[in-house]
This record gives sequence, C-alpha cells and structure tokens, in this order.
Amino acid sequence: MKKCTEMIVTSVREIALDIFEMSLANEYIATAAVPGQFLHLFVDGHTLRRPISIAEVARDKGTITILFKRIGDGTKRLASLEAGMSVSAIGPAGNGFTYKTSMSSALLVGGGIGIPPLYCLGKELRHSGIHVKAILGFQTENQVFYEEKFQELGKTYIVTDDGSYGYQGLVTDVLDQSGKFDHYFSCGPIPMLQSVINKLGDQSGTISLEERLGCGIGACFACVIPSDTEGGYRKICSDGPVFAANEVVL
Amino acid sequence: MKKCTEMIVTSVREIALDIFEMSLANEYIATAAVPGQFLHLFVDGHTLRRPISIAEVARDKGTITILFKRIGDGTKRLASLEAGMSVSAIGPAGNGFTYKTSMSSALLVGGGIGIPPLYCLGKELRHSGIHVKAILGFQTENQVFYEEKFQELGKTYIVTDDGSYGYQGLVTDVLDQSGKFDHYFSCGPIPMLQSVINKLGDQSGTISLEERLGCGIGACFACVIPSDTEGGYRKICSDGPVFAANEVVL
Amino acid sequence: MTQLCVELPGLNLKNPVMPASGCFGFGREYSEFYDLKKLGAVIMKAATGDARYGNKTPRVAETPSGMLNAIGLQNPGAEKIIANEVPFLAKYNVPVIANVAGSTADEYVKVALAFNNAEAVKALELNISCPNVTEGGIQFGTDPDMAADVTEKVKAVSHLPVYVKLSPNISDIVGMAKAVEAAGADGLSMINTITGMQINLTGREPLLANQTGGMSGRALKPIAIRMIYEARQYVSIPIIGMGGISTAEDVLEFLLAGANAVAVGTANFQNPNACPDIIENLPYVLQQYGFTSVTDAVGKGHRR
Amino acid sequence: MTQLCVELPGLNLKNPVMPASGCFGFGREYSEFYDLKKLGAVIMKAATGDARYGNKTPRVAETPSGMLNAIGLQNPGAEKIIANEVPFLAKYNVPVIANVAGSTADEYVKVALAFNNAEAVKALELNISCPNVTEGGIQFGTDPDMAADVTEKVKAVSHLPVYVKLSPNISDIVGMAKAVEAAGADGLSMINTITGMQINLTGREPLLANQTGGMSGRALKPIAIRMIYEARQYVSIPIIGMGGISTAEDVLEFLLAGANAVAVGTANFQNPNACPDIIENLPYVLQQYGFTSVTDAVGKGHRR
Ligand SMILES: Cc1cc2nc3c(=O)[nH]c(=O)nc-3n(C[C@H](O)[C@H](O)[C@H](O)COP(=O)(O)OP(=O)(O)OC[C@H]3O[C@@H](n4cnc5c(N)ncnc54)[C@H](O)[C@@H]3O)c2cc1C
Ligand SMILES: Cc1cc2nc3c(=O)[nH]c(=O)nc-3n(C[C@H](O)[C@H](O)[C@H](O)COP(=O)(O)OP(=O)(O)OC[C@H]3O[C@@H](n4cnc5c(N)ncnc54)[C@H](O)[C@@H]3O)c2cc1C
Ligand SMILES: Cc1cc2nc3c(=O)[nH]c(=O)nc-3n(C[C@H](O)[C@H](O)[C@H](O)COP(=O)(O)O)c2cc1C
Ligand SMILES: Cc1cc2nc3c(=O)[nH]c(=O)nc-3n(C[C@H](O)[C@H](O)[C@H](O)COP(=O)(O)O)c2cc1C
Ligand code: FES
Ligand code: FES
Repeated sequence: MKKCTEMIVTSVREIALDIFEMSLANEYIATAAVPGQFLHLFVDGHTLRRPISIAEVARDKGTITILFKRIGDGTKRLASLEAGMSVSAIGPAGNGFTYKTSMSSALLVGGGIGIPPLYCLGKELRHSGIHVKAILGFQTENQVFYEEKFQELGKTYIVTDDGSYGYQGLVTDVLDQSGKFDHYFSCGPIPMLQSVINKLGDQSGTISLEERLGCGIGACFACVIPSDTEGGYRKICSDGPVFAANEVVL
Repeated sequence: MKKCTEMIVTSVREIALDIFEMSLANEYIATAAVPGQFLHLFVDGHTLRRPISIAEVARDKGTITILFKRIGDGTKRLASLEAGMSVSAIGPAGNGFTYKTSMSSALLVGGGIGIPPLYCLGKELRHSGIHVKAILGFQTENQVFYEEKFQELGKTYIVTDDGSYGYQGLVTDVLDQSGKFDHYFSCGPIPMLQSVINKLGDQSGTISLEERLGCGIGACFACVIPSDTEGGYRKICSDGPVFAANEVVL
Repeated sequence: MTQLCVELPGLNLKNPVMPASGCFGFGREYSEFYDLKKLGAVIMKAATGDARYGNKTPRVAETPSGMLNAIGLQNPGAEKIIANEVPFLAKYNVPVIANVAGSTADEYVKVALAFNNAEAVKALELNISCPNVTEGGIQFGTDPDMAADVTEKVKAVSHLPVYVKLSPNISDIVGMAKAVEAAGADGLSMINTITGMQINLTGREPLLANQTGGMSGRALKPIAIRMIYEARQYVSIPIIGMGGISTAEDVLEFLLAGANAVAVGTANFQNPNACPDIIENLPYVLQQYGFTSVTDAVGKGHRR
Repeated sequence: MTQLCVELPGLNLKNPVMPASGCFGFGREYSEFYDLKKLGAVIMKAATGDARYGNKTPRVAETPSGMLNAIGLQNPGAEKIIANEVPFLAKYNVPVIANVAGSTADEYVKVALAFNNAEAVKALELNISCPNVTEGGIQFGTDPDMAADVTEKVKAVSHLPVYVKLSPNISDIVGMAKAVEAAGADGLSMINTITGMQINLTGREPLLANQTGGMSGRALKPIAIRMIYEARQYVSIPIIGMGGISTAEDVLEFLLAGANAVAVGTANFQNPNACPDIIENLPYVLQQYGFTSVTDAVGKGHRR
C-alpha cells in the first residue's frame, strides 16, 4: 500500500535567499526513501499538492530533509511552518536514481532547485565508493547553497548567471574542465538539461524532470512527456521523475 | 474616517460548550465602542467577514471582549487563534443601544449568542444607576455562560430548552415572573424576538438583530429588513443592529 | 514613472481601477475609509425605473473562495439616485458610471434617458446580466438578439457611451460580445456573476431566500480571464474587466487578457481599502513584470 | 443502520460514492492506497476510438479553491482499455462505468460498441462536455440537438444504460437535460468542468499549453448544485452529481439538490483517500441531519 502520511517538522531555516531547508520526521518515509524520489506535500488552503525532492535521508533519526525555494504561495506557506507542526505527504513518490555500482566516477550537474536531489544521490554514491564531482549553477551569489556539503563529496564547481560567485555563465561552460566520468546525473530547468545532454553527446546519463503535477501518483495524466517507449509517453510523477537521458524527448 | 484595523488577541478560552471568550486589544476600538456595536472580523481563508458583538469594553486596558459560539468554519478558525496573534476588524460597526438615562429599571432578554451584547449593555446600565434584570435562554446546561456575571448586575433567570438547568422552556415563559420594568432590551433568534415582542405588547423595547452580512458597513444591501420608515427598509449592519421593537417588521 | 492613466470612451481615468457595481453602494460608506478621489472611476449600484425592494433575506452566502448574492437590484430608482447620490459622488471629481437595469427594454430606455441629465455621470453600464431578478436582466444577457436590441435602443436615446455588461452564464461569449458591438456598444463590461446555489443541510432548502444567487469573488477569476481573452480576439471595443480581482497582480492578469480597465467587487467586503491598496501597488507590479504603463500591458498575454 | 445502497439503471451501488472520470485513471494507482471494493463504482478515464496523446504540457494549474486541467482526453483507446484496464478493475467486484468520448458521433458509437463486450462495464457515461479538445466534446455539450442526436445513436447500439455527462458552459441547463432525456438517456452526469484560463504574468501567455482548461474543485460546487437543482425539477431520470465534492457533507448537499449518487474528482488529488474517507463519514452525516438512508435524502432540499 502507498502512503499518505503525516510528517512532523523538526526544523526549518533559510539557508540562502528564499531557499529553505526543512527536516521532517516520519519513520516510514525515512526508511523507504531513496535519492531522486519526492514528497507530494499538502499545503493548507491549496487544491494541489506541491512536489519537493528528498535532499537527504537520516534513517537513524527517522527524518528526511528537503530544500525548497520560496517562489509562490505554496512554498511561502510551507516556509512558514514551524517545528512541531505537521504536514501531510504522499511519498516517497516517484522512482529514484538507479546506477551501476560498478562505476567508478560520476558527475552531478544541477541548476537551482534541481540541486537538492543530487545531494541526496551524491551522498549515496560516495557511500558506495563512487567518486563524485559536481557542477552547480545558481542565478546569483546570495542564492548559492550547499557548496560546502558538496565539496565534502568531491570537487565542486559553482557557476552563477551573473558571475557574482564562482564561474560566470552556465553549467555547460565548465563541463570541459570537469574531466572524465562514467556517468552523469543532471537535474534543473529543461533548457539546462537540453544543453547538458547536447554537450555530453552520447555519454551515458540520467536526468530528473519537473512538471506541474496533479495527482502526483500517475492517475491524472497531467505530467506526461513524449518518449519513444511503448505508448509514446512517460509520466514524470510515476515513471520518473528520473529518466535515462535518451529515454524522453525534451 | 471609519477604520479597518488590526487587533491583537490577548486571551481566548472556552467558557461553555463551544462558547469562546476572547479579548482583543486595540486602543481605538476600545475607546470608541459602545454596547450593541459589533466587530466585522476577517477570518483567514474566508471571503466574507464574520460579525461578532462586543460583549465587554475595558477602556482602561484598551481591550474589548467578545463571546462567540463555534458553529461553522469561520468561528472554528476564530477559536483557534492564540494570544499574540492579530485579527483584522472593521469596527466598531453598527449603532449601539440608546436609552433614556432617566429610566429606573430595564429588563434584558437574551437567547444563546444573542446574550453577549446584553452583558455589555447591562454593565453600562448599572453604571448609570439603572436597575437590571435578565432572562437568559440556552439550549442546554453545558451551554450556559455568564450566569454569575449577570447575577452581579441584577436578578437573573436562566432558562434552558430541555430544562437541564434553571427553568425549562422559553425565555417568554418566565417573563411574567420578572416583574415590572421601564424598558426591555432583547437579542436572540428571530422567533424568540417575535414572541418577546408579542408577549410584551406595547411595553417600550429595543431589539438587536442578526442577518447574514456582506460588507457590514451599509454598502451592499445584503442585510435589509422591512420597516415602515422612509424607503421601506433598514439595513441591519449600519442602521442597526439595534432597532426600536416597533421599528422593523420581523 | 509608471503611467496608470487610461482613456476610454467617455472616461478619462487617472488609473484603471474602479469599484464594481453593487459592491460599493453609491460610495458613501467607503468614503469613510478613504478619499474616493483616489479611484479611477465609480460604478454605482444598479438603477431601475422605479424603486425596488429586492429579494427576501438571506441574500448572501459564502462559497469556497467566493460568495453568492441575490440582492435583487434593490435601489431607490433612477430619479432618486440622480437627485441624492450622484451629487455626493460628483464632489470627488471622479467619473461616475451608472449601472442601468430593467425588466423590459422600455425600462432600460427610461433609466438611460434619466441619466442624460446627470452631469457627473460619464458612461452607462448596461446590466443585461443580473441573475437575481425574475424578469429581464439575465434573459437579455443570454440571448444575443435581445442584447443587441436593448443596446441599440439605449444607444438611440442616450448621449453617453454605453458599456454592455455581459453574463458568464452562456456557451458562446464571443457571439454575445460581437452582437452587442455590432449593435453599437462603446465598450464591454465583463463579467457579471455566474449563477450558483448553496443548500442549507439543516434547513433542507436553498440557503438564499431567492434560491439561486450570483457567484462572485476569487473563484470566478479563471472564468472571467478566459471570457475576456476570448472576446478580445473578436471585438475591438474596450473591455472593463472584473471577476475576483483582489490584488494588483490580478489587475495585471486582466490587462494581459485584454481588459483596458478593471472593476473590483467582492474584494471590497473583505478589505474596505481594497481599491486604494490595489491602486497603490499597481505601479510596482507593472514595473516588476516589465511594463511602463497600464496601456502597455493591455492584451499582451495573447500568444504571438 | 443508515442505508447507503442505491439502485440506478445498470448500477447496483453499495454506496453512492465513485471516483469521477479522469481523476482516477483506471484505478491502479489508488488501489495502492486502499481496497477499491470500498467504492460504490468506478468511472474510468475517457475512452476514444483510437489512442490519443492529448495536449502539450503544462496541463494543470491551480486556481482559488480549484484547478484547471487540459489533459485533452489522453487514453490508450477503447480496445486497449477493455483488454488491459477493465480486467484489473473487474477483480474488485465493483461496477465499472466507461466514460465515452469522441470527435464525431461515429466515434462515440464506435467506442460504445466496443464496451458491449466488456462484462465488468455496467454503464456508459457519455462525455459530451470535454472542454479540452478542439473537435467534438464540448460542441455536443452546448447544442441540445447535437447532444440528443449522439445520445440516440449511442443508445441504438449499446446494451448498456447511458448516463449523459452535461457541461456547465451553457445558458440553459434545463433545456439540455430535457433534450437528452427525451433522446433516451438513462441518467445524467452533472457536471463537467467549466472553461477557464490563467495567465502567467512572467511568461505573458496562458499558463496551460492548451490556453484554456476545465475548472474543477470546490470552487465549482455552487454551480453544480444549482444546475442539478434546476434539472431535477424537469427531468425524472437519475443524476450522478459531481463538482467540488470533498466531504460527506458535500455529498449530502448534492443528494438534497437531487443527485442520486455522486462522483469525486479533484479531491482525490488533495487526499488520495478522499473516496473511502467520505464513504466512512457518510452514515454519520446522514444521521446527523436526520436521514436513515441515502435514497431518503435525494431531492429533499427542494422547497416544498
Ligand atoms: C518531482 C519534482 C521535484 C521537485 N523538487 C523540488 C525541490 O526539491 N525544491 C524546490 O524548491 N522545488 C522543487 N520542485 C518544484 C516545486 O514543486 C515548485 O517550485 C513548487 O510546487 C511551487 O509551488 P508554489 O506554490 O510556491 O508556486 P506557484 O507557482 O504558486 O504554484 C502554482 C502551481 O504550479 C505548480 N508549480 C509551480 N512551479 C513548479 C515547478 N517548477 N515544478 C512543478 N510544479 C510547479 C505548483 O505545484 C502549483 O500546483 C520540484 C518539482 C517536481 C515536479
Ligand atoms: C450584528 C451581529 C452580531 C453577532 N454577534 C454574535 C456574537 O456576539 N456571538 C456569536 O457567537 N455570534 C454572533 N453573531 C452571529 C455570528 O456572526 C455567526 O455565528 C458567525 O458569522 C458564523 O460564522 P461561521 O463561519 O462559524 O458559520 P458558517 O455558517 O460557516 O458561516 C457561513 C456564512 O454565514 C454567515 N452566518 C452564519 N450564521 C450567521 C448568523 N447567525 N448571523 C449572521 N451571519 C451568519 C457567516 O457570517 C458566513 O458569512 C452575530 C451576527 C450579527 C449579524
Ligand atoms: C453583493 C453584490 C451585488 C451586485 N450588484 C450588482 C449590480 O447591481 N449590478 C451589476 O451589474 N452587477 C452587480 N454585481 C456584480 C459585480 O458588479 C461584479 O460583476 C461581480 O461581482 C464580479 O466581480 P467580483 O468577483 O470582483 O465581485 C454585484 C455583485 C455583488 C457581490
Ligand atoms: C485532471 C482531470 C481530468 C478529467 N478528465 C475527464 C474525462 O476524461 N472525462 C470526463 O468526463 N470528465 C473528466 N474530468 C471532469 C471530472 O470527471 C469532473 O466532472 C469534474 O472535475 C468536476 O468534479 P470535481 O470538482 O470533483 O473534480 C476531468 C477532471 C480533471 C480534474
Ligand atoms: S501528476 Fe497525475 S499522472 Fe503525473
Ligand atoms: S451587510 Fe452590506 S449593507 Fe449590510
């Protein structure tokens, strides 16, 4: 049985401009969650739930961490929750990242709020003894988050659109510097994913996608993306959000 | 200028089943309010404001007290507010009770949530040296509130529909026992007001009415009641809620 | 400097925001909250030929993100409005729009004629869309021929520009918009309320004495935006947009959909300062989304 | 004991609550949350003659107390639904209703014919009200003659009871209800979504790729209640009511308005257990308001 369950907020803080880090306690979700999956969170006063990726899992503590950007009413309300309050979550939803444990090095390429699931993944990869490098893109300096955390996992390149911090430009501009790797994982806005895929050509890679969701569990067909597979489409919420780079048509 | 202003909740407690007493701080409203007026309160998530009578005024402390019954979503939300929170109020709204200070005794007849404005009034009458008697009707024992507070003002008869407390029956059933008075003031459900008016015949009296409000300030014509006055109607929110017993057609 | 002013037939607006008919009475009550001269214009409560008492109470109910009303066009009649209410509004030096209602085409004509003599009244809003009266109103609003007919008749007698107020209770809003444009309307007012009902579970009957009522408020906005967007593609007369506006962002959404100015109704009940608050925020919101004037934004939400 | 069961043409319902078409896929996903045999019935996602991919994304947007969708009838086609989906639902021993859509009357007939061979399917819901496709759907739903015609044609070929699903995008819901009743409909399904739009202020274009979408959710409820209440006075066939139901109290309101059973759509997205939660509460709510059975409450909100 899938679960729609209550999670208790254990902490929430703003870690960069409009970027919030929130920890949520729930034994079941902390046990079941894998990197790449998301929570479909109910926000009071809103018809639709809000999908937010799992950014870290602390099985021992029975908590998970999410990172989200306050962009509209839903995330604003979410950010206003305080420790001790509860929030309803469907999850862990979607399929997480899969990879060959035999690989020796991986490149993580994330943009903005696409970065959180990559942190969760990076930690797991390191844990499995896989080398990790990361390229993280942000709009501007005061939105940069988790730089040190990624540095702990491996060499990390920070890129900002306006050059106010790290390299100036797009994540693809530093792809050349990042050296060799066996497989890449990327998450961020569609245009970013498109150029990453183009640039990396036939390197094997995995991407994670975003779309406006309805049900979040595969029932409403709100979130489809064209694909060459049987049926001609895939559902981001239930077949994804993680796909092989060549599986869907962006 | 009329005011739409923020009030700070200073206390809230359940004083009888589903009956809440809430104190709200606002210098301006505490100074301006007179018995019979109401606050038109904004409740988060609701299109229309909720009208609640002023039950007590503490000018010195800059607070007023309201008493309300939790009957639907709006009053439920209101009851969930905690000390320190703020609530937007239009007020003091409507016209309060007027009376001849020359009178020597008054009868207050209240039913359920029609009782709160009468308490406010009763205190003021006592203050002006007018004798006060009260007949208060409730559905059942566990909904009885403010009995002692009214006893402090004068002889008070409690009536319950089911006889679980005080007299059994309707407020009109004890009208005979209550003796003589110069003027009566009544507030409660329309059927109660009708029988009070019928029973007391041509005794001079004042009533306070309830109706579903829109604007609460006289602009939308939601709350009219037929009357023999010019125009053929009166607005409860702005011409009332207090009317002479013979001024409107119930 | 962000330009808020808008020029419409008969209306020289310093900003595009006006209170919607029926949600503002004749301005007296809100004038106790702020100076009415801040408003772009004022649309008065509906006027009929003679005084009307309206429907029985309850007349309003709350719905999710909206409300129902069935006031039933209560008003003192056109003559009294002109004698007692227009002079009050005239003091504020703000264009006044008279909302004209009736049960028959003749009554619309009679009311329109009356307003020829009210100097402060700069335009008529032809209310062919009131769902809360048994005769007239909505019938005119759902039949394009009747709507065109009453528009023509009013145009023939009035020297004022006529904005026809359309009903959303209709399948083909474009057909209606075209019909009244062809009949000579100077502008459109979109939209009136959509008919709804709420049933009182305890009383086992409709909550409103009139049974049905007009739904207004935020819940209505997507319907209003859609209808204005559709009409904008087929008519060239200006549109005063309304339906669930409560913020300056909402105003911009209406402008992008194709409205030239907007009216604010239900939001006044929630926040008596809704109109001045929106007017104050509008320049910042326009700027934030890259516009230097109100007119600049009109219709810019249409896909190129 | 409060009786929840309801007998409708072709449908022997243990309770009056079923998921609404398009909001429940073919049941697989929700079967991971609860046992589908708790449901009164299941209405499947629309079926067309051939597979359809539907509209571009974004396909959904949130609105005040509601949402817009423009899925565009994506489905694998009637044959595949019968082969792959109906057998799954059949396992739960719950009546299945097939939602039939098409661009032409012929396509409706083709789909209806296909379902003659699906044993677990106990009734058809004729979707003449989908606002999100360029052809068919809504056209049938706003023209009573076309609606009657397609109803007759489907009735002629199907051995299943036919519930015609009406659109709220219409002035005269009663005329439409009478037209399809006269054409032989066994029941009505009321209401589908009302067409709306949201404009993305940053992108300066409609948020949905399809521009317009159907508005559903709590905001729709007053419109649904009104239309069912009106139709109930003029037709005698049963009505499956829907539009914004999220609680057992909402169900009772629909029953009082005249619905014989109900469907729950958007609420499933907010709470995947919405249907079983409502079913569990319904007996208490009926009792609280003085009813001993579901059928007892039907139409009791009409003024005597
Ligand atoms: C699988 C998945 C994982 C995600 N993980 C994260 C994350 O870890 N951190 C984070 O900050 N954001 C994440 N997002 C994006 C996040 O869901 C949106 O930013 C959020 O829903 C916006 O809600 P809002 O009410 O603040 O904005 P509004 O714009 O007011 O929301 C309106 C509607 O649009 C939807 N919406 C708006 N933007 C997006 C978007 N980018 N993607 C999907 N739906 C959107 C909302 O869910 C809502 O239904 C993820 C999205 C998906 C699909
Ligand atoms: C002038 C005036 C003074 C009042 N004073 C008090 C008071 O001191 N204490 C108290 O408990 N109640 C008082 N009431 C009644 C109180 O306003 C309603 O009980 C309250 O609005 C119910 O809100 P709800 O959301 O809980 O109920 P719901 O039924 O969910 O409300 C739905 C809508 O109906 C309106 N409504 C419902 N019942 C009433 C009613 N009886 N009168 C007016 N509107 C109603 C609500 O305002 C709202 O718009 C007063 C009403 C008026 C008009
Ligand atoms: C209480 C009330 C009374 C109304 N009276 C009128 C009226 O007299 N004439 C009219 O044309 N529209 C009337 N309307 C409709 C509004 O002018 C407006 O078109 C509608 O409410 C949608 O806007 P809103 O959502 O901002 O309220 C009334 C609306 C409400 C809520
Ligand atoms: C995402 C979505 C998809 C829908 N798809 C269909 C459909 O395929 N066929 C149909 O008849 N109605 C469809 N509907 C309409 C619903 O069945 C229902 O009539 C409407 O949403 C109102 O109910 P609600 O407010 O409970 O959602 C869909 C609604 C939504 C929200
Ligand atoms: S959001 Fe419903 S299928 Fe993906
Ligand atoms: S509530 Fe608007 S006039 Fe009284």
